[in-house]
Amino acid sequence: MAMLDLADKPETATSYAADKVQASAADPVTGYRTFTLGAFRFSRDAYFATIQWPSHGQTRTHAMPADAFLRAMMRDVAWGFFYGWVNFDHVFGTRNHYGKVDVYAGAFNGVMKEAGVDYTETFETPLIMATFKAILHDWTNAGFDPFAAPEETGSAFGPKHGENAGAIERTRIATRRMPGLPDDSPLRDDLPVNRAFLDVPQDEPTVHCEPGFEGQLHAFNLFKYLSRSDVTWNPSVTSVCGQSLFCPTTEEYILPVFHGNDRVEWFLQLSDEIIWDIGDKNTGAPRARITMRAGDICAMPADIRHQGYSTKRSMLLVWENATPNLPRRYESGELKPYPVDF
Amino acid sequence: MAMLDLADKPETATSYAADKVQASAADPVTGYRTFTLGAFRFSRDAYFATIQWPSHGQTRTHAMPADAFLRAMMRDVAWGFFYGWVNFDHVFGTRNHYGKVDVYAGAFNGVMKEAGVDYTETFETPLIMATFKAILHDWTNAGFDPFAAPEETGSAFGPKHGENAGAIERTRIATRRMPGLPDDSPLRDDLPVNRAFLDVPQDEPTVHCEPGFEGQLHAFNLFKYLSRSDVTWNPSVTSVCGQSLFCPTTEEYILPVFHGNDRVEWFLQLSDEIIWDIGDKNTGAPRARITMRAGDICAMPADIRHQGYSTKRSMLLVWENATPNLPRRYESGELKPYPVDF
Amino acid sequence: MKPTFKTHFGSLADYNKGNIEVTQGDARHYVFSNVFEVAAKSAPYERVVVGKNLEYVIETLRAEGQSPWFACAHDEFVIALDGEVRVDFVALDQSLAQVDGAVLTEPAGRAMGYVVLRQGHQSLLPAGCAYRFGTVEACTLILQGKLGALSVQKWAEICLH
Amino acid sequence: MKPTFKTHFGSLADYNKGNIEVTQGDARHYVFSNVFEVAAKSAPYERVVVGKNLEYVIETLRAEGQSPWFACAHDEFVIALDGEVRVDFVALDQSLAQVDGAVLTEPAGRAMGYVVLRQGHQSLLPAGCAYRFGTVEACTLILQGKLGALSVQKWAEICLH
Ligand SMILES: [Fe+3]
Ligand SMILES: [Fe+3]
Repeated sequence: MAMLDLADKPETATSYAADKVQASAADPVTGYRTFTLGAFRFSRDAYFATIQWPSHGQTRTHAMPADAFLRAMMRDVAWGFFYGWVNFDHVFGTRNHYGKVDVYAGAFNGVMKEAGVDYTETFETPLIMATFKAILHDWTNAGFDPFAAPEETGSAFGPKHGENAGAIERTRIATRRMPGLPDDSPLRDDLPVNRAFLDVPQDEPTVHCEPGFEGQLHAFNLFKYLSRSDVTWNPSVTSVCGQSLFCPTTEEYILPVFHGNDRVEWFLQLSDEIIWDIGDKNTGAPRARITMRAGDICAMPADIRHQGYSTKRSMLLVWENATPNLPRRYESGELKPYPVDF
Repeated sequence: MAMLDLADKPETATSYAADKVQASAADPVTGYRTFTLGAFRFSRDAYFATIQWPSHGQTRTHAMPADAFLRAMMRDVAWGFFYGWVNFDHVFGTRNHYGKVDVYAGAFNGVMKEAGVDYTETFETPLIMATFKAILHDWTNAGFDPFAAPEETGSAFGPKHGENAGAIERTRIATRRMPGLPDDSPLRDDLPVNRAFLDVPQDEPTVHCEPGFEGQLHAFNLFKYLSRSDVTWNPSVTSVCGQSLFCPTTEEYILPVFHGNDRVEWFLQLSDEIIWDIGDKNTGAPRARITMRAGDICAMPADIRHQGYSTKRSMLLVWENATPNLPRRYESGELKPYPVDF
Repeated sequence: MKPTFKTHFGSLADYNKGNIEVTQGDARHYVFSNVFEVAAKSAPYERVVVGKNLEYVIETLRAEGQSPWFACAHDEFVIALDGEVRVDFVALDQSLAQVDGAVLTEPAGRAMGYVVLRQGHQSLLPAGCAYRFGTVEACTLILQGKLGALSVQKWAEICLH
Repeated sequence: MKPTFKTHFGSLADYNKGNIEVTQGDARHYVFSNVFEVAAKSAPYERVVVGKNLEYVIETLRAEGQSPWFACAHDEFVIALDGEVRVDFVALDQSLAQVDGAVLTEPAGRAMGYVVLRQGHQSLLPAGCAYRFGTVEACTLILQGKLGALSVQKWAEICLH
């Protein structure tokens, strides 16, 4: 259903394309492997992840700090390539075609695109998923959790030392209707409350069912549930109304990607404050800066990319729409990029 | 003489404008003070430095991760605002007019400039120096050294805890001719060799003077001197030929600023490798990516901005030209932005 | 040093609306409102649409006193943002017409029970049931559902532009 | 884990030139060469300009055997990049014409002494003295000075474009 719910499926994807992952031997100095995916080459060293691609017979190169790269790739993998564009930064990213995925460099950077030094290649989802997971496993050192806020994890830098499969392999059970219902995703009562949410009440709603209606009413404490999230910038579904998905998440520091959606997405700020930098989806040129505080709700139009900043860990309700064929309907102009005319 | 040599003068500048620094009381939650400089407002919290400025009656806002902001501001202060433009990132920065300094937001960002949401204000050098130093002092926590490579220092994040005046107040003696000469800047024999340069030979050249010529010949081991640098991305002068200054420096991780020079600058890579991202000076649009390895030399034209990446700590010889009135000669078109026609 | 954090939730009486700094384009396209402000300025139990994605909506309601009975042919969900609300449920004897969104009803059927929600609590409003809200003190609800006959759209009034 | 670092210096025999990936503009504007490559392909003690900033230059020389005597009216500086070189100095009896850059000379005056530079060592070449280089094995020098009669500019030959 929702791309968000693919989070529990990569294992499968990895297993059936794992034999196709192209990896070098570990570098004798840094300890890291180099990976190739089509014409893309991915390498890392003590500080940087480096991406190379061909352009007009030349090799083009782009580097990102390894921590930023791993945080972005962790989201891309966990989200199953999500909706639309996952920009790791202003140069590199992926675009989901739901079954296939584009990997691009410079293709959504105004100047690089214009200069013709961009490159895009399309891969079957299982192959890119297996490759990205292999990169995550090889490049994530002991003590670094790419899902965690910087204040809550160690450094991603240095030569290869250990691994952190536990952080990378967190799996999630897809929500069908609402967490806590029978045969649905679990609540989070065994997870500890995050240090930034120690003041969030942990009481549960009263649910009283008349005889004969046992189990037909259901309620839970959503804020408690969110206060126990052990990851940042990683939405998960908490209610499903047809194709309408409430996907709340807890946010701290910087959203590791610039998300360019292929549909309209909405944000409802449940607690604290997030600042959003909004850029043009195709070129990255700045469009707006939006400050959202508790109770604020706004739309992310289908023609922008967005990156959020949250200093105090905050609760954000992301509202997605999983209606089939939306990308085509927005691209064709049938649907306007913004949701409401007034 | 060289802006580089102002490094030992900020103390003076600070002292005589220190009473003009506009600072709030410490925030009861974060512990940090908020500063104003003209119409600019600078605040920080656990993760971010936030800059605000007026535009068309609205307040515009820009945030940077606190570590990146402090690394950039440390360079701007240590370099005495350097030559030309010191871009903290794609939005905020300073431009040196040698006696006065512009502070700008968006003025050298193509889209923001075009949209008219940019702002520039000019300050007397002592006032901005005193303010920037006060910000550095208040916002730098114990354990964080803004001059150090990330692998060599602690985190900049969190609420205010302690300070690190020692790191910020490193002073440098200006070099008149060559370090180690009588009445000139000292060598670095008491500093330890950096962990990344442990294999650099520490021998000294043989200097034999005939009777009567004692002290007239002079040589030293430059690589040894550089191997003992305790800072990164901080050039210091090691030879002076008229207005021609050799300013070698050791580099690790990312140059914390995008430097846009008001003249031509040259780089000679002495060891290892640095990658330079080159952008248009006025808009920031990408121009080139230059890989420099030991022995490579190249010019940074006067119409670009540059930011370097060095994974292994490397030795870079920055070559500057302190000839008076160069900014005017380049701006007027008298001098071409690049140094050689061929 | 151990920081202590204060989590800021909004409420009808205490909210601090954010803002948009536009560089290019139209602030209207972000359809920016604040659910507490909307609830504060609306009639009790007016189902004001604050988010719309094709046929799907988020509505905000000021819960104040007793609401009428609502019923809906599909699942809806309610979250109490800033106070206590009781939701009573009735299992309807007759099945509802398959239309989007909630309708008003005079429920005929057996009482299923109730839930009491406080700040941050979320309840399922199951398809085919009638439900009504009741509060002692006014508070803010958000509902996830579909655009229906009771949905009130007054974007120009509520949104930044 | 304690990393061990290997510092890479270049040499006449072992250099690995970088490159330019141009997005907009002309690679020539970066005037990009490699001093070891230039020295390797030049005549011994040819003063090849690899950097020029108005009247100031960086020259690279292949030091090989004995050089002629040079003299200069202003300070110059030499750095040995990849091998051992001896520099002999003579205090000139007569003062030099105030021109930019080095000139060839047959020095008349008293020997001042010498320095022996190895990899990474830098020496002052004081104004008004004569100096000459001598090596057992060829190596690479860079000189900081001014453009003069002996400076050789062959940019198209040495630079990436
Ligand atoms: Fe998004
Ligand atoms: Fe520079």
